[in-house]
Amino acid sequence: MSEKSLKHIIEAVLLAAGQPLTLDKLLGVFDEFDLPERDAIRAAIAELQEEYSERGIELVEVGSGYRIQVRQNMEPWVSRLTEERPVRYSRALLETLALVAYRQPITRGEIEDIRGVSVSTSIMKTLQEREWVRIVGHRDVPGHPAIYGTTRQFLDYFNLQGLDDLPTLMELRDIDSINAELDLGMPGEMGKKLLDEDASDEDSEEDDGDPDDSARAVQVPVDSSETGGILH
Amino acid sequence: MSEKSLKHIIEAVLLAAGQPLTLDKLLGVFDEFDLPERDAIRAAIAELQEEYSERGIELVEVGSGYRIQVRQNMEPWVSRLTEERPVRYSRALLETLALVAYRQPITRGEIEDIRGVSVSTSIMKTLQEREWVRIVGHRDVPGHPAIYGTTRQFLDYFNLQGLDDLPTLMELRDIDSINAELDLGMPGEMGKKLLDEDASDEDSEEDDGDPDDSARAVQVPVDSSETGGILH
Amino acid sequence: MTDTPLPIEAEPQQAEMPFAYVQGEAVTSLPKDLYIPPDALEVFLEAFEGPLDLLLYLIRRQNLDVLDIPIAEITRQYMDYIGLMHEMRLELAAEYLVMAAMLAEIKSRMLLPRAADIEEEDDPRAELVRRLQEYERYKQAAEDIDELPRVDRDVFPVALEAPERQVLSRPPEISLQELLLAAKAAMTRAEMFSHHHVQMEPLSVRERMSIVLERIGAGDFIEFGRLFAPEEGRMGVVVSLLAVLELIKSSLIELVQSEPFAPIYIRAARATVLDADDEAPQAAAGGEA
Repeated sequence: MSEKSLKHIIEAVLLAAGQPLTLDKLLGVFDEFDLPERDAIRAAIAELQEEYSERGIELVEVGSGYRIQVRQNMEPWVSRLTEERPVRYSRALLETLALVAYRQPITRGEIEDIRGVSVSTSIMKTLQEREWVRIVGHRDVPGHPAIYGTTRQFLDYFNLQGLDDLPTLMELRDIDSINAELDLGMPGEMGKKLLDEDASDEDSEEDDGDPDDSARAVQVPVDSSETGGILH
Repeated sequence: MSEKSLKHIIEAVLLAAGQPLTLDKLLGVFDEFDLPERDAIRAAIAELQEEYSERGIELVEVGSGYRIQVRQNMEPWVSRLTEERPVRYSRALLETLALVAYRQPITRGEIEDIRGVSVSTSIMKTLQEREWVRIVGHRDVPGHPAIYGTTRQFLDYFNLQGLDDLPTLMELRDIDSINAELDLGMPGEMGKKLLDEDASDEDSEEDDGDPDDSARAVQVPVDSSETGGILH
Repeated sequence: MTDTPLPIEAEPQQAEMPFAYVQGEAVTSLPKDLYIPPDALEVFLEAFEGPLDLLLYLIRRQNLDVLDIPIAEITRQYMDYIGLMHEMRLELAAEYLVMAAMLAEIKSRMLLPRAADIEEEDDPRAELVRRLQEYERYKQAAEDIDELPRVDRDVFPVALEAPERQVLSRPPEISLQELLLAAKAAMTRAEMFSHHHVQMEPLSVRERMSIVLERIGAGDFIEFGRLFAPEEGRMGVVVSLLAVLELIKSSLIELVQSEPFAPIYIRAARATVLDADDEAPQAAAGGEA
């Protein structure tokens, strides 16, 4: 099989599939007597990605495989195709989803503890109906509450390859750190800094690129020596 | 708007649409203050058609407009994409096959006598189409019923040298569970091994890497990584 | 600590969340002595995802650091809202009252004089701060997730028309284990029918029976001796012989010998020849009981 047609087969199959395809699935479309190497498929994918780089489409890898999609920058034109506005999700739903995504496996009770309010049954139902969240087990405590986790569909929908791709969580700071700074006689300056920072609305970008952060338990207090850095 | 991006917009919109689009519909996706000429759209379409000529997709005009579709010559690969998951054989079929194997040459009536229920014509047909069972003769009684036996293909499929490799009926009756990892070709030892295997650990050895065996197993293993990757 | 909240414009973060719009005007702070239409307050309350969210709002509105909350002041503001909600007879989620109690408790603990030598003592606000921060990070994460390029809003997966697909269906697979379990089940059941004498001949005989039957299937005579393959050895010969005997017993084959010591031929019993390629009669006689 020529390399050229390999690339075109993969392109055609991905375009026809209507869903992400794994490397194995892609291998599966070839005749068993004419099976390409996995590396050849990877190379063809890379070539297609290169070809698309100038265009309105892209070949991306998401949770459940490779998919060809129309780029975000084409949204203005594509959205005019249909009258329907994309669905907006409530803050309650998004916060619940965020907790399942970052803290899975997690029970509804644990979500409620963090959010400080009860989570409605309809939200859990919607998340499961959308197949973003599913029950991955039950906790072995009285009542056997369901434990939730996210699905591949969740990753696919939000264009993520894995949970590692989720935006980094804000860091937690320890209350002692601020006391320490106060003792150092820096409160005035710090207060001013905070004012500046809030005004420019930068507080959320604690992107220190620590990939482990999302995995690390929330309770882990941030080393106070880091705190100064966070305040910029 | 550069011609290049016009072409890419039209490509993206056609790809995203999921249905044929008329020239008017295509015009409709542009901002009214940045409306391209109809001829420019036609030119862009022609250009795309030219670009696709070497590839597995094509831009065609159908009754209700323009559409990008996968070419006919991609059919073999696209078809393999939708290969149906094999269904399972019924218990009735398995028992019928087992009886033909153990009691051949055997008529359908005799199978029915042993099973205590009738054997459908379709089961016998399926087994013959699969080339596991064939008619080896006819009994000299009223109605001249066909007599069935197993085939060479049957032995090959189950990786047996001969029927002797199967456990004897006596051994069969004695064992509580039969392990998948039969040490074929050594019936005596196998019987012993089977006896040793308790029903409880029947699963434990299912996947220890015999490629033939796993390919053959009926239960397609459930993708356990479906979770979408719980945070590690 | 100042009582006057900063104008909302100074805080883009909160701009999307004014209390309410009353007759076209954004209400950004609750005027203390002013009558507020109940629906406006309801709208305001609906903008919050619970007490933590409300507290965060109060803190952020004044550009305060979560780590250094002026508990007395925040508590007072929080209580004002709670009081208003009460006045409006709004259904107040229990969580708001629980938070009010917590704030009151922290406040009272802060008021207690602290001895210098127990400086180590935990800040009474620590737990609240921890919860506020924890909540805030997921509130932020929810906003971040909302910003991710999303299918059908930002990116659009492509699914093209493809050539008519032949539905290829692979035949099901069976494992030997399954076959054996089925055999066992069938046999076990058969034993419940006492009139069934399940014989225990070696399987090789049964297999050979099928092979012999098939070899003579065409209706020809076959010389008896040709059924035996010397290379199979003594066991093979015995198996073949047993198979032939068993077939004769079942009237499936006939032995023919023209004269004593002449070669013995075997052939299928007569009916076998007649119906060799005709399945129809069996289907009828198959006995769909």
